[in-house]
Amino acid sequence: MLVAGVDVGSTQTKAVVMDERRRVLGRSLIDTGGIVTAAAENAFQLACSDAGTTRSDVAYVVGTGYGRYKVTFGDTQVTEISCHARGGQYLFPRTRTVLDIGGQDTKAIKIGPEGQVLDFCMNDKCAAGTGRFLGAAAMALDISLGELGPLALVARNPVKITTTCTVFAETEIINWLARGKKVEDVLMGVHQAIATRSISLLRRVGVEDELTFTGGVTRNVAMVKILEEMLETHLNVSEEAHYMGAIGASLFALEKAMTGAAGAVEAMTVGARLDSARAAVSDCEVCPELPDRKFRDAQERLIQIGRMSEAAKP
Amino acid sequence: MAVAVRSGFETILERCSELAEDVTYPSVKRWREAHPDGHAVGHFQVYFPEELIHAAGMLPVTLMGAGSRLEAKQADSHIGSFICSICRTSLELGFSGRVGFLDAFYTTPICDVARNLAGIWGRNFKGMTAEILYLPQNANARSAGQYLRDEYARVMAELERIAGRPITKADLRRSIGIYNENRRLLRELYRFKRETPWLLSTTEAYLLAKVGTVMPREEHNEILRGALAEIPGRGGRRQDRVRVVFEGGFCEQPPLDMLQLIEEACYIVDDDLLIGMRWIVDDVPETGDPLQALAQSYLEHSTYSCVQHDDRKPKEEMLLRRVEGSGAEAVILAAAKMCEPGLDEQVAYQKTLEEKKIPFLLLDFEEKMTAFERMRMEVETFVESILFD
Amino acid sequence: MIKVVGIDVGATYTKAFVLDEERRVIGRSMVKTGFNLAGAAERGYAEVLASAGLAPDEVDYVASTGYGRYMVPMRDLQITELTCHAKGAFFQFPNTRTVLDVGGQTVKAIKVDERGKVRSFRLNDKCAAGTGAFLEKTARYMGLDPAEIGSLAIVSQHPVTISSVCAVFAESEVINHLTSGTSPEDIMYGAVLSLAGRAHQLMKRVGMDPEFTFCGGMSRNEAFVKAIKHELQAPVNVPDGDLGHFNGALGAGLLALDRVRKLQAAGEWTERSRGAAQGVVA
Amino acid sequence: MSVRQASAPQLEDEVIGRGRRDGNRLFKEWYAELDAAAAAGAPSAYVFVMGSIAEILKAFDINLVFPEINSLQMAVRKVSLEYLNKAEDYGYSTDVCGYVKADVGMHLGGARHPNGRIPKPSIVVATNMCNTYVKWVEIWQRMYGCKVFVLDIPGQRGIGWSTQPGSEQFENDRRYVQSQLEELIEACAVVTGRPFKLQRLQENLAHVNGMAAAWRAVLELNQHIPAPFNAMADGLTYMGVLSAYRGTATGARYMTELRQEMERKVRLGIGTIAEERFRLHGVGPACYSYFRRFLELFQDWGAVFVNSEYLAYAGGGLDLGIQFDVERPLESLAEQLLITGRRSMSNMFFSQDQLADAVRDWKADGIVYHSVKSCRTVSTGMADSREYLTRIKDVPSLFVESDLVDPRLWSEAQFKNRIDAFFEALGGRKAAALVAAKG
Repeated sequence: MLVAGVDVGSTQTKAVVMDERRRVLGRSLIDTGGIVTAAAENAFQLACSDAGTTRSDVAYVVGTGYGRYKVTFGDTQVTEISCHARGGQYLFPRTRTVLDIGGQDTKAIKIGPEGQVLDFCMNDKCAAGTGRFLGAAAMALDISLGELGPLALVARNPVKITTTCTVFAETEIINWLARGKKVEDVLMGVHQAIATRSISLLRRVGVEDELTFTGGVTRNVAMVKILEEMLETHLNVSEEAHYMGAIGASLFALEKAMTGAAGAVEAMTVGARLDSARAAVSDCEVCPELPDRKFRDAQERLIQIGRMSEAAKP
Repeated sequence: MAVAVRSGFETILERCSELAEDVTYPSVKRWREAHPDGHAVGHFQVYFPEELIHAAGMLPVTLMGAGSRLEAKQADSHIGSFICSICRTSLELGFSGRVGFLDAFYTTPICDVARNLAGIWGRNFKGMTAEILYLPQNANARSAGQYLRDEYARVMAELERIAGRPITKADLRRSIGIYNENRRLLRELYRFKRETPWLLSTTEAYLLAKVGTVMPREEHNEILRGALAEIPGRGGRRQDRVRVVFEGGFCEQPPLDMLQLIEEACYIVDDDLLIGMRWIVDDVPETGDPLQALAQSYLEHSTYSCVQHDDRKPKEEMLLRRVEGSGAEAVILAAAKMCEPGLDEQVAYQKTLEEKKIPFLLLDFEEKMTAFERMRMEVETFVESILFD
Repeated sequence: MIKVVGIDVGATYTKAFVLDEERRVIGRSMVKTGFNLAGAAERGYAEVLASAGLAPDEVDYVASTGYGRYMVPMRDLQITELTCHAKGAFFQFPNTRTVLDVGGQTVKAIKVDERGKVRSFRLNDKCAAGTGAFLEKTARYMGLDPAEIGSLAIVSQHPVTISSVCAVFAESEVINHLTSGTSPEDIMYGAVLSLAGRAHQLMKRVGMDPEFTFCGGMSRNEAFVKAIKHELQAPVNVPDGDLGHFNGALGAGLLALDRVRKLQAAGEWTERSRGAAQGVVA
Repeated sequence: MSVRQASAPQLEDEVIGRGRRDGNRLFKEWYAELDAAAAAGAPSAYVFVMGSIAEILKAFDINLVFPEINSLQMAVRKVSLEYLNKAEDYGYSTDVCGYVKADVGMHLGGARHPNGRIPKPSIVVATNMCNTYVKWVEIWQRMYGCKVFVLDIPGQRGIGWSTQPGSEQFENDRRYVQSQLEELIEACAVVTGRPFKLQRLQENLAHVNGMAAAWRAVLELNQHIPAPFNAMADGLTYMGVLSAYRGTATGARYMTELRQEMERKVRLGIGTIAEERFRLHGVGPACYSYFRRFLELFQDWGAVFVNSEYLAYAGGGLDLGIQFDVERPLESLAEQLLITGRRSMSNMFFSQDQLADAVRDWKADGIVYHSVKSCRTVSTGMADSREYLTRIKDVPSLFVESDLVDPRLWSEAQFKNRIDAFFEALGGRKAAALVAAKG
């Protein structure tokens, strides 16, 4: 039996096809671009053909990432936080902390032995200090993302990047260069800024070995090195790091498909089933949106439920 | 290349800037080494009756953040993203072990953040007393004086416990005397800024004053006496610059670069930098009940700040007095990012200055800021708008 | 005949004007700034002299502005772009009381008095959501060339609301709109409107009075001009052609002329004093 | 007025839903009274939910205006942004408390509130429980030149420092507060031109006693599974009544009837949602500009807020079931102000332990920390207290940031993502616990 995970990120969409023995058979990675639903479709399609199969053979699909609700063909959705935790544990079974530096947010996740999320933290209201920061730098310096890391590593006296806004990072970079700073020193400053912010997130959940680093930025040698130096610990980095979310999603898909006592997944789909009950919330004056009638019906329904449960009592 | 001959003033100033801006607190460490059984007690901005600490033979140290010299690596994960920088870096001083030499840390209820800071401090740095000195928030209450005296007595008892020795009335009076002189010398310093700003820049005056927050006042008094003696003989001629008052409800300290870029275009003839050191505006009586005297001076003979509510001191009127008193022609109103009291006050000041047709410039700053292009442009434009005709 | 140069070293372009004492523009140049500001100034200066057919020693006074104003070796005086924009806008539209300048990185609202003197001013807060960069990001994200923004957005019928505070998060908002089938022009104009709204707030904060004059890079974006007019519910002066773009250089040139006149009036105007002046600042 | 005349359509079981029905009506009546007061120019006091001193002010028949509630109402009515913009155009920074700005915006617009006109203040009374109160009152002082009274309530000085009545330290502070109360009484007499009637004060205190006892019981009834009310949703109505009707017969009766309603719901096993899967403890207020959405994001997962710290703080400390000694009214009032006041403003010294107990007693599965930019009183130490609680007590928790009135700080995608992940994790925990239980 085959399952799939589709991770629709803000910049890239990844898909993975997996068999019941948890082996990754096919994978794909494409730019998300403007039409998210299409991106999800294509990524899934490509992963299937990469696995030498057709989508009809895929029993269950879990969508994750920012565009997870745009995976219209998916059977259910799971947040990338849970997925990265699962994925991290799958690739490095002794993982206890996961750091994911993504395109528009950075996540620090504390996980248990089965890869269950114990605690997590994400960057706040703006994209400062996320992977996008590097993109901005690359754009400002007009060099490719791939060159960033190696170049930063030769820095002698890194500058201090203080701007909080990713877009203004470009201006600050230009200012530093205008003031005659070396490109590598500016770049190192950018890397350090991101690392510092990521670590303060990690500290919120508490850094516990082993630490697994996921997301596209894992390919940046400088970032890995800086993080390891600042944290004084080794980072697990995998070739698959990019697919971590999709792998996690397919692992959930597998659980769901082989629906055992997978309580986790049970609880996960609660949301869908409860939507009907939403109206039942006894609402209040401060919330003018719920008319009295609706409220009364809701109460009546709740009273019925109450009666039933009362009757059920011995 | 010939070594430039450096004046006595420059030597003094250099020492001050080294000690005042160093977040490893070398002067405090040196003091601890010289006093193996000594104790150091830290307090947060704005005002604290250091006489109490001093009288117990302990070293008072003011914690006022660390500007851009220390990154809040650990503190950031303990504090929401909407909190001012001085609170972060002050906490970081604790987390990074830089102020491990403190036996106690006091905050006062100047704002919601400072009030909560004591709790956070106590939860994280066990073994260090973390307390709030509850300065009265109702300065106009009949019983405020009595209450404050009692509160000082309470703090004094705690300080006696830490010092392991009683504080006698004589001790207190001696300390009050030393602090009175310190305040007199600081007033002298400000007289120079007001009357001959070309002889003493605000950056210089600031460093000369700030160094007092990390050393015993006796030493500080010597430094100030030395500096004051040198100032009149300094070179420098009066230039055509705008005379401004620099008002910012400074709890969080502006970066030196900010002071300097303002001074490149203006003379700052008065300000409320380190206002806590100058909170009491004339000598505290060295007779009678010293605690009563300190309490009375805090309430009755004090300047103003956005963190104190006192119906007798409408802040905008106090600002106008500061402007007149210093013969300033314009005002630069600063406020620290995320600082509720400062930002609220800024609006009131702004409206009054508009009414009185006194030119002013609004600047938002953060102690940790390092890019000043934009601020330089704002200040230059402001000056151009006054000078260009 | 006095000739002065106003040179505006901006983040992206360096613009220069030569003015004669009749305040006539007798030469102009525009070069990319790049990283080397002094170099850009040199090139801009050389080109503007060439376009006016002048030799360096025929120039009497040079005023520099823009964020590279201190990097102009041949300047006699540097002036901030706010003062220059006010001056330039006032010169072009003498009834101007409030100037709005929207550039790639900063938005400036300037209130001027009846003599074109800066009374009060405000800059956008430190977030790109309030600047032209916000539009460029949005455009790039939809695979559009920033240059197309104006012509595209102008045809929008039902603009969407973009509420995001962060220019980067705005992207996820844009995704949602695109996937829900909103047309690019409506999204683009939505972004333009949100930017115009922020600019309007800035103007309110300087206590704006009519007439309004709109300059800076964005003043050439027809959609943005439309949005600003809509926001203000009032007519807005917009410099013709690229004058909006050269407004800073123009202002610098005009202030340079004023300066020369002042020096002449004070009887301090001699070639020597000028050389000396240059010596002082250079 | 009688609480019996119901406005909304009757339920088959008329006790159930009464709290909401009557709460709404009382709230409307209260705003109507304020509107009338504004028209008549009757004496009015601006006060705050933490330490309104209603007991004394109502003894002078002064109308109470709660600016915090006004601002909150602007948010839930989805109009806060226009008021915020007004205040920001006037000069207030984006970093200033949104409650303050929404209120300033309203006053700049002639004190017209979506719920009706708001009377101008004859006197404003603030405590120091939130330092921003003190800056806020200075704004009205400048606007209206009204009498300002800052009641200073010295907070707890340090960890493990709590003092009890009788101790010398406590008595010093009590004397200070009490003498201020006497000054407040004089001020009210001057402002209203009415004499102080001790008996009225005693009556008011007695009403608060009744209200507090019932309210405490109501809160404790929520320890049942399923919880009879949602502390974040319904709680807000109750809190409104707690503040607006503090020290009145109406308020006391309302709470007693609310208690009856909750007792009945508990007896019938009626919850607030079809299937109560998760029980949450809330720390910090909700995001009122997107209130319904905020609640739904949790309810979609079958989660109910069974308790909320906000109910304690913004409820004026009545959750402690405080009982005044009406025989020594001022002394007793000063005592209770110190006790309840410290529990709110000094919570950074002990919040983590208080929370741990609440989580245990209300059988909560986790804590939701909502840090709001506007309110630094609640938000400053939140991350730290959370860090401590997760580390030491292993209580699952979610940390989200936005604001209570500023819609610009809300991003649903961000919120949903974090909330979903939180419940996925909680679900995992529960499942694991189930498996473990099965053995």
